[in-house]
Amino acid sequence: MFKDMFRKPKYVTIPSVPPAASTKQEALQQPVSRRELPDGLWVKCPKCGEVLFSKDLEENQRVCLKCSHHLRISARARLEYLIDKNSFEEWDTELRSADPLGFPGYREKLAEAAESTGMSEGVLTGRASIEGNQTVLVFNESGFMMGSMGSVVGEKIARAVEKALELRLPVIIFSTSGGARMQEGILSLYQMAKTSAALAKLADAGLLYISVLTDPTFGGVTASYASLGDIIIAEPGALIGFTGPRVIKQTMRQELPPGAQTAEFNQLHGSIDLIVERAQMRPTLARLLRYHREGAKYGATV
Amino acid sequence: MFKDMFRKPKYVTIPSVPPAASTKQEALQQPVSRRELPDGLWVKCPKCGEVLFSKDLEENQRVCLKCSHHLRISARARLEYLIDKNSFEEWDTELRSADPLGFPGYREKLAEAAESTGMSEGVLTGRASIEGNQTVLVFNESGFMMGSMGSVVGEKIARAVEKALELRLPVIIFSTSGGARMQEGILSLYQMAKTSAALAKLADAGLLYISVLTDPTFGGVTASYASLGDIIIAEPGALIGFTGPRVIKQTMRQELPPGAQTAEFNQLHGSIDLIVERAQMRPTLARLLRYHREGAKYGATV
Amino acid sequence: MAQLFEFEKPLLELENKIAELQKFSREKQIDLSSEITTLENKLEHLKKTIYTQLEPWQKVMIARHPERPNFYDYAPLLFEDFLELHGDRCFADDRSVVGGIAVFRGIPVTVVAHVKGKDTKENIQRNFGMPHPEGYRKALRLMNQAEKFGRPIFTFIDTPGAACDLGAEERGQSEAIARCLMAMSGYHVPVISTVIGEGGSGGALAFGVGNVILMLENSFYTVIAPESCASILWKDPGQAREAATALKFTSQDLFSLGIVDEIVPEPLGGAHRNPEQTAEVLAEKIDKHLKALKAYKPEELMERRYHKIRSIGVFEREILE
Amino acid sequence: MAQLFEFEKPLLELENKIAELQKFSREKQIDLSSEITTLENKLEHLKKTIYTQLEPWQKVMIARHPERPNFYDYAPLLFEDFLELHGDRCFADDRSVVGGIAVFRGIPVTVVAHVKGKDTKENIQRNFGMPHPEGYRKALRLMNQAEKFGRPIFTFIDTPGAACDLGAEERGQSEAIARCLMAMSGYHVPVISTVIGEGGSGGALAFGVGNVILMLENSFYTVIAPESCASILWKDPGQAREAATALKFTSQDLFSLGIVDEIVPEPLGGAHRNPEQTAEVLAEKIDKHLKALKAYKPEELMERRYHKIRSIGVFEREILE
Ligand SMILES: [Zn+2]
Ligand SMILES: [Zn+2]
Repeated sequence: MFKDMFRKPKYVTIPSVPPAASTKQEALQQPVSRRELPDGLWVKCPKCGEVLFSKDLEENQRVCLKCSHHLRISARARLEYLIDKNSFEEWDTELRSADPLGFPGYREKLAEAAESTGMSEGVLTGRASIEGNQTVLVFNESGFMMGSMGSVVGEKIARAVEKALELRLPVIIFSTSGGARMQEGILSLYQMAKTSAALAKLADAGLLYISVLTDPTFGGVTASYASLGDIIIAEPGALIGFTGPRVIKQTMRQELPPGAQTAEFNQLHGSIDLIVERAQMRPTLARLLRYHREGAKYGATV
Repeated sequence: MFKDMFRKPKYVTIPSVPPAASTKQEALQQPVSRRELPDGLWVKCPKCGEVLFSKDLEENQRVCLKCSHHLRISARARLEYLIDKNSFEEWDTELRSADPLGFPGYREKLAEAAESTGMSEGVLTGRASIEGNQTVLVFNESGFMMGSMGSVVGEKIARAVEKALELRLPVIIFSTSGGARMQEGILSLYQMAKTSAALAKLADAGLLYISVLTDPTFGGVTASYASLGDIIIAEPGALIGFTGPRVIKQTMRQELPPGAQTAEFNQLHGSIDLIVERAQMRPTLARLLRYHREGAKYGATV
Repeated sequence: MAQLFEFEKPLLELENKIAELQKFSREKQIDLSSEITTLENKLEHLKKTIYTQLEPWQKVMIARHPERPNFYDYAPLLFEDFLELHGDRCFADDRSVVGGIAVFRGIPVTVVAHVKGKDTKENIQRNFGMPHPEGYRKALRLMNQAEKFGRPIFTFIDTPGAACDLGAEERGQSEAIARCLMAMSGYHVPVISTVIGEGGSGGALAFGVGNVILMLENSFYTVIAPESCASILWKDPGQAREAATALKFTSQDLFSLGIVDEIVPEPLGGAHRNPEQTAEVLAEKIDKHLKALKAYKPEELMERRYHKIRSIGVFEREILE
Repeated sequence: MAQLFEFEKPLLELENKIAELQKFSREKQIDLSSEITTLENKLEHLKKTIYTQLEPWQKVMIARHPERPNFYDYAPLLFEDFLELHGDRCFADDRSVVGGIAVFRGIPVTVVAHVKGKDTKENIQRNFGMPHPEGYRKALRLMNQAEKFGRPIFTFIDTPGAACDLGAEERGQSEAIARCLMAMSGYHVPVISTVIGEGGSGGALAFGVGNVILMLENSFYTVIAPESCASILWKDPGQAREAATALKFTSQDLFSLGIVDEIVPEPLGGAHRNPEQTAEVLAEKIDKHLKALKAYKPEELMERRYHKIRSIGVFEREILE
């Protein structure tokens, strides 16, 4: 179904996922994507090797019950864990990647990604409330071509930020990405500038932007919107950087020290405000949103 | 004469140096202070040991003819070398240090400093032109209690900056100082805040501030106005830092690497825009003033 | 019990004597209550005599007392909520400077503070409360955000001074301090600075450009450490006691000089005798000043702060004939 | 003579043949002028054929030519005056980024450029033109000053990409690049960005948020180096040539995609054949665009730049039933 879509030249029509307003409810009742539900009932922790009952793992927000390793998680599952029930209004679901360079294999990769994630692109945008605090929300989807940023990802983020400006709402972006999407060449590169420019306008308007870095966040995404938060949060152990560890190893011709490019390493080096466990993400974000609520401002209490 | 002045309780009167408008000419005809003219005709370079004919040395702006070492120089001599002839209008010559803490030996030290430098305090402020470019100028005098900053130094600088704001002129400050003046306690410390606050207003008004660091500049002066230049220039080899080398050595219990805290070291570490030899200071400053002249602005040429 | 200084020994002797009498009275079933009351009154009188007549050097000792409450001790007492934020976004997270967002009587505020360690290990982590450039830059980043979001800024000063090592010089310690001074002077939000322990030179001043400057009674705030002053002046750090007097750096001195707006009284014997009480009094003072500052518009807050700082300094004017 | 690439060899052969004939004609006093003219015409024709039909990979080779002029070569040709300024005021002076104030046709402008070295020693100094965080921060500092003083900003892009070592990661390379992007989008002065050689990924883009984006004819500007692209895509860096074609990164490609406003023609064979001529053409183009930008007020310059950047991207819209 998705494959068909990408073969058609310009405007295509698909009736099902992602949902128009009417199917929103349904989408929310599907807390985790196919990808995350293993075939069996057991999942092996990629860090400590513990074999976990998959229902327990899901209930623990995919944090290993033995070693607290934060397993990767889909955009929709994260949304679920985070927001007030049924409060999500999704935006710009109709945008689809084109293949502007005619890049070898790109349309096939898009179709595969859509198929395996059930998403139309590598980002989910919209508004929702967290403990009653309205906010604009953006989630990268690591399963969609490694969460890479092409024209659609950039456009959806820029639109979400501009919408936040219009609504005078804060913005929270959960990043996970391999970087700019090579298959759209220079167009992908300039999405870094585009998202950063939109965030500059948000900052000028005095609105809050919280960036949450999750495993892994690299390249053009780290070097644009992900690093521009008024407050930058990371999940424990998340790998975060510009250049990937393999390339650094090759260039420096030496092993990286243990723990290099983890959230903890980044915090030590001043890049990150807070490391927050997944279970604490919702209350922490709610707390920050409350601190920055217009009514909470000093001037407003006079 | 100066000693008498400092013993009087509040308002004192001295008729001579520093000059009122009428004696300006005379002051300018005295290019170097007593301190710098050695008793004999020969001066030994403190760096290379070369014995130099003092007239040659003065003609070379007190830069060693053999090793190019920049010897220390009085505020008035520096003014001479720098400005268009007779263009200096000195400001706030009537301010004198009090002894607000009743600090042991302070009044005597002030009197000695006045006596040996022929200056009323450790700073000279006013306006002048450099190659035809009007500018506000400030010079620390290292001979006056090591150029330390007490209430008068802070006040004169703040006034000069405020005057620049009023006249919409750039400001150039030549620093040389051991830091805040201990004998005025907390009042000296807050001169750092005072001068920085005045410079914040200047920056807000879009006016240029050039800071020139000369040997030595340390402590509270480096940690306030001296480090706030839009452009920061240093003389070659000048020692510049916050903490003096002796204290660092004691604390770190190790020798400093050769060249630590020199202008060159500071430039390598990103603190300094330009290292400019004394002979090139006038043309370089003129060039920078021209770049920033209101009429030279892009908008102004429309 | 808290570590005692030499000048506190007479109190200890008296306390011990009272305890002895009480024990004796209990064990032997002899009524000594009138003797004990007399001694207790005497103790109370002696305490007042000693603690209200402390000379500057004794205040230095109290301000540097290893058990003196630091910002982390006060935070839960002053604020309903405090979320620490980290990093200068450039080089490191300096542990000698702590900052974040706190809720003070319902109002979110940005706080920035020096923090010394409580033991050797923590002191090494926190460089004995002496910030590196990244500490000032973290503070600056957080204060700039307070300005952006219209939050009042509370700073808490407690440092022997700026770091004195080569790394601090290499990374532009001077510039980092100067930028704090410049930025703080321009904020449009209320800035309330409180010296809670040691206020040592430029490292302390970096957080000291407040609309209101408060000092805990036994804190001090100085252009130079008394030991260094004595070294320079008399080539003898042993004369720190004399330097402490000469430098006029106690809360009373700074109040007289017009730098400090109000002194925050401490419990007899110092803040460490009763951190809760100290925090309570401090909170009241801060609340009072914050409320008073509400009378001013953002632009006025900035201008008033400028004029406060601008007018610091004492000098004479020569009358030219 | 400049180092020659494989695809330039036929030209060399022809040039040699002409030289031989000339020598022969001179030595033997035989008139071969018509043969020589024929060959010269053929050479001219061949040059045009080769250089106007370069495939992307050949342009990469020219853009990376060791003798390709860098910013330092152009500066004296483009500007009446150039004063280099140093340092990020925080950590270091990064030599892979050069910036300062220049005078362009009477107007002071701020310039920021990547600079590669001309030999191994200089390349080590300049990290092969790959900036560390302090390079972007120096540029940001200088560009912020341009904004303050109302000076136009000219950037010159010439880098294989951002530094890829642990130090760059530790000191926040990502943040430094992102800050450049954010700040550049908000300036109220004209920003003209020119790709003069390699435009490699984020390190290049950091200086690429211009009102006008120009590219020298044989430069390229890419999201990823062709070698890395080939490695990822085909597990074979040897297929860089194919990747170079697939990535659509030549000046003509970027012009077609609407990213680049104008292509700056180079002398036949590349800028290194005649830096003076290249600079002259570039100066004319810059002058033209700078003059055109004078039509806009500061606020408009900012908004137009925003909309230029904002509108980059190609996508489809699904029509929901
Ligand atoms: Zn595990
Ligand atoms: Zn010499």
